[in-house]
Amino acid sequence: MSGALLDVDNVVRTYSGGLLTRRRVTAVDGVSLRLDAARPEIFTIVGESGSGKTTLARMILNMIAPSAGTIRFDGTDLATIRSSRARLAFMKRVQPIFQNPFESFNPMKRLDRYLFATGRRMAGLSDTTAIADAADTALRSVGLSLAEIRGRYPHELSGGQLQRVAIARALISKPALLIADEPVSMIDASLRASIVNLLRDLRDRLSVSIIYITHDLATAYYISDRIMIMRHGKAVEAGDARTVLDDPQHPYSQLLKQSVLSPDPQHRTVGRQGGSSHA
Amino acid sequence: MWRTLRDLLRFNRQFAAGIVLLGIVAAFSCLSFFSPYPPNDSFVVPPDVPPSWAYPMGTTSRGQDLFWLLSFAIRNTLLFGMVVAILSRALALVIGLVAGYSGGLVDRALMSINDTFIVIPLFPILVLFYFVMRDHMSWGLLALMMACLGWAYDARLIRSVALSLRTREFTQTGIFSGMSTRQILVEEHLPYVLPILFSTTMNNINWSIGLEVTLSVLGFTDINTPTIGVLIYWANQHTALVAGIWWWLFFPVLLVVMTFIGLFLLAVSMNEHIDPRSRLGRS
Amino acid sequence: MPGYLVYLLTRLGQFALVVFIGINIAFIVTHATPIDPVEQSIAAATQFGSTSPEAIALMRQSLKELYGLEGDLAHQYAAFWSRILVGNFGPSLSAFPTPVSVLIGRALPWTVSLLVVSTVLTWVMGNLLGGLAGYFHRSRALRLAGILAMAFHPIPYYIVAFLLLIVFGHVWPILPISGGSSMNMTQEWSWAFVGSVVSHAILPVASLALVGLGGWFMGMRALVSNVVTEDYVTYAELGGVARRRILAAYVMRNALMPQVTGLAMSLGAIFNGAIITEQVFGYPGIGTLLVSAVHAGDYSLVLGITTVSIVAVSIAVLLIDLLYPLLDPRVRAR
Amino acid sequence: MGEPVLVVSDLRAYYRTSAFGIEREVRAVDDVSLTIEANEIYGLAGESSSGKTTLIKTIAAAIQPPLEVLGGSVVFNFRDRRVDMHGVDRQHLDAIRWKNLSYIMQGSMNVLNPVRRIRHAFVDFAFRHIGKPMPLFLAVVREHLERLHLAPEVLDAFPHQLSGGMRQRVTIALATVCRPDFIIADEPTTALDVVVQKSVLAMIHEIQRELGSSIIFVTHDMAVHANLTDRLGIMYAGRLVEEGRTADIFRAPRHPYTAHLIASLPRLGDSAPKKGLDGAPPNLAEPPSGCRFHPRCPRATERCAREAAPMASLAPGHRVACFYPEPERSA
Repeated sequence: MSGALLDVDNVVRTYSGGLLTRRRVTAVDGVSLRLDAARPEIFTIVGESGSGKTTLARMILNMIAPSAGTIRFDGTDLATIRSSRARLAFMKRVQPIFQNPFESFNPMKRLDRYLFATGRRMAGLSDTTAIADAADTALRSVGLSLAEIRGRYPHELSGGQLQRVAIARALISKPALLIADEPVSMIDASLRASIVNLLRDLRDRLSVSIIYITHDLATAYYISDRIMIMRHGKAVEAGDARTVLDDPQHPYSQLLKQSVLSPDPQHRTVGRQGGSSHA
Repeated sequence: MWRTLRDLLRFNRQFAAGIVLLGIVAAFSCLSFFSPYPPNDSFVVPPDVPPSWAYPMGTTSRGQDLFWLLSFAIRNTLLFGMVVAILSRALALVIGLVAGYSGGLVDRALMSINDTFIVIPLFPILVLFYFVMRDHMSWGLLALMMACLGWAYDARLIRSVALSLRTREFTQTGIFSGMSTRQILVEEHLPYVLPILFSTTMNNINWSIGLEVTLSVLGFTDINTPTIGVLIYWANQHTALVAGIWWWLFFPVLLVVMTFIGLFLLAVSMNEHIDPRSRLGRS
Repeated sequence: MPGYLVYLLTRLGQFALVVFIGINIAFIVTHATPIDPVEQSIAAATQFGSTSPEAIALMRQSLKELYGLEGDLAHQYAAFWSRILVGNFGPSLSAFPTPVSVLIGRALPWTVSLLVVSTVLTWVMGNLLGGLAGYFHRSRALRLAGILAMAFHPIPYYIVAFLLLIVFGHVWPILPISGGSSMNMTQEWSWAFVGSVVSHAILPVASLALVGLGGWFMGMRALVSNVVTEDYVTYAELGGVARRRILAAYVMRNALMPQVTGLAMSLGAIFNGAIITEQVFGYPGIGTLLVSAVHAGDYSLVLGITTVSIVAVSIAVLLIDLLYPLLDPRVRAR
Repeated sequence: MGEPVLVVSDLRAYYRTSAFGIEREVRAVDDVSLTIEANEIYGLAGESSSGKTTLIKTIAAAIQPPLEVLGGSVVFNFRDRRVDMHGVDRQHLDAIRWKNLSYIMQGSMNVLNPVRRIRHAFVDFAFRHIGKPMPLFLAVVREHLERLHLAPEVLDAFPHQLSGGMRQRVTIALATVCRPDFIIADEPTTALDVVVQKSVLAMIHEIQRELGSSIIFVTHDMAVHANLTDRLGIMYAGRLVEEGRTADIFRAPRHPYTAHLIASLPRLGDSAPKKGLDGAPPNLAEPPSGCRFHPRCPRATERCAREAAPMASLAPGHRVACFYPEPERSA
């Protein structure tokens, strides 16, 4: 089918135990999903630890190969990407954003080094000023500028700023798809909203599709267009985010939704009703 | 780099003490270039003279000025240690980085072989080697042999660092920034491996000098090239201790012990410095 | 497969690999040299006396057999292995016609007991003191111990043994400095003989311990200072658990596990040290035997000792590896 | 209602380090005062580096260099005794630990000794306080586990054989077996999945109600505070900036920082745009002058840059450290 940006078809990933053990762990078990090239969206994969959501993301990023099933990006089967040139061409279009912004950059190196490397190798720029311009443009689209970042080391910036730099770096090659694995879970609450808003903004302004991976249903509700709920490697429910989260059908989705704590003392989901403390 | 060294010298007493000890030893070994006598000439001075102004470290029963002879010996010993260390570092670095960065089956296979080399008692093998080579034994050959046998422990250390670096997120950032594998290994990972490499180098020099001294003392090397071990060998051959020529043993042992402790102090202080976060804390 | 069985098989596999590679190194060392070991041995064996040409020819023939230099390399390799698997290294050349296995069998108990006593003593003392030094890191006495450990540890076994020999043999002669027991005594189970064996073992054990102690001390101190920052130690301290209990069952217990692995990994080096120490003190073990075999040009004995050393050390490592699951429940019950 | 169980007055605790000749002073806790009543769950909220972890370390008298207490006091009024945590020696502290004061730490792998069975943890921590011979003591422990719906067989397990949620339930049982007056809970549900988190919170709530202990519950997760705590203190950059009944704070936060935190909370079923906050929490080695929030504060004036507002009561039981608090909203 044409028009698919990403087509994940029934992928499976198993890990074998040791050399001698027969134990096999199936991390992802027959998951399919499809993103439309014409309609940029935020597609959220929700799951708890061990649900296989991170393994799925790593397969889409072509960091690990599926044990079965195919993943096509822009019509190209990821399994056929072998040469370093093809890999670069793929990475130019699909970029990751990691969970821990403090770990995303080598603490002993300057941040701009990653921006410039991406400009040179991924965006194919050779002129120093062109690279600097591309880095600056990307940084400005996340609310920073090259002047603020040039020559700085990771420990000089806050988690929120670092995550912005990580997003800017991913944007330099003008990718069509970002894979963001728990991008806000390590970020302080006061900075979290602006990163989440930024992702939404990128989808609208730069027409980037985003696969957003999280365990947090509330932010998922806030930014997603579509959602897929995973458990034990399988997709238990998928569809329009509002529809799924407002009225989940699968028992596990229902349990997950019930477990979300409401940030409202008037409607406690745990224990006694609010405000009756000094009785 | 220079700032690190300066800070270490100023604030780390162990490092400073190690540098001072090694500095003395190194300076002394440089004196060999000004020696009035070639190292292998004997009976150029009166034998068995105790330390005096004319002969600061006395003379040997073979009529050699111990001061100048020792300067040659320590130079050869240090050189030996460095040759072994450099050769085995190359092996340890390649095997450690490859095992750590590849992971999986490659890692397991390499580490099995690696653990084997850690466990095997090397001394009998070196003795066997000497036994077969006999008069053809030279210190170059011995250095080569020891380098081939002495990389394993350090390869394991380097591998464990490389293994943890591989799973760090910044490695992935490097990959998705289009950096090549070589670039990632050299520019991203090497800075973490270098301090370990340095401290293992010191330990490895210690190890190889120790074994060389031991083999030489037993006469299991080329006994015509003066090293600290060979010096002690000849002193024992002339029963220097019983004859009361204590200086013939005292000065070589003093010098080599200074070397050992100096190198060890550098390795230990470097180990403390390895945690890169402590380095960042200062900037 | 249960976890322990997997562990067991892995360790057995590693054991087989160590023996295999070790013996191969011995083969390569003896066969990949440009020098003719037969002529080397004859030269060494005949240098101190005139030997008739017939005797030399005979010696050459038997040496060729012994070295396995008959036939092509593959044949030699197979012959090498078959001799080793049977444990037959032929007769000793220097103590002809005593078989090499008898000579080694006579020396091995001395070396094994010296090694076991010194290693156990050193390991236990080093870990105990190092553990205390890591936990009570402000104690002056333990800091001093740390400095001493640092001073002795880097010095090779030979030099330390030699220094002890000078101090207790010449400067302050209170201990026997040579042999495994007094010369004039018959080997029997009497107090006098046992006492003599013990007093003769003091200096060799001490020199092995002086070097080894520092390594375990510093290793344990570093491990403990890491373990004390672990959550379970903090938690026990916040829980008011008795200090001695925390030190023993929480801190030392957990820090000890890597030290057991460390012991297995350093047995080879400790064995080297024992060989050298024996030679310095003329202790009637494998080390002294090895050195005299080299001087006598006794190839079969040297090869036999090398092989037995590799196998013996691997067995000791295997034993420690098999004890490890007793300490670590995570291996036991996976 | 009697005396408060815990009185913290003007507490100051700094990290003082000197490495490579450079002196550093991190003002992790600066002039914090608070009281906690009997039988209440007091929530302590704040981001990373807000000083909340340091504050509870100081309350627990778990002070290790480079952390130093420079001023103020921490006084507990337990059932049977009154303890000034920084004025008594270790023996006194050991006597109250676990009997009067216990802890629940973050539910990571490492709170329980990995090489010992769970049973030993109970013996080590609680045996001396229960004062019964071993078989009877173990019977008490079993009974307590059953009350918390845990199978007594967990006593024979090693920590690695239990799931993360199970380990956390076991530590809660461990922390409550001596029926302490006061429990310090430090992010006890942070590492857990949402389904497990909810049941663990329910367990804490249930046992608190049964024992009547007081709990200081520390977490950065505002939704957890909303569901569990009676009163809430908000820390920012080493200072307490707002304190009040949880319901009041969520309904009408008065400090601009709290107001932002609560407004930006994502809620299921709500996709209205949320505003982010510029800037970053300050470096506590060089905190800003005056109010430490002023560089990021939409309501800040010159005065905020000059002087820090003291905690002041705006309503009964509701204190705020701000010169220009948010207007009160009626319920």
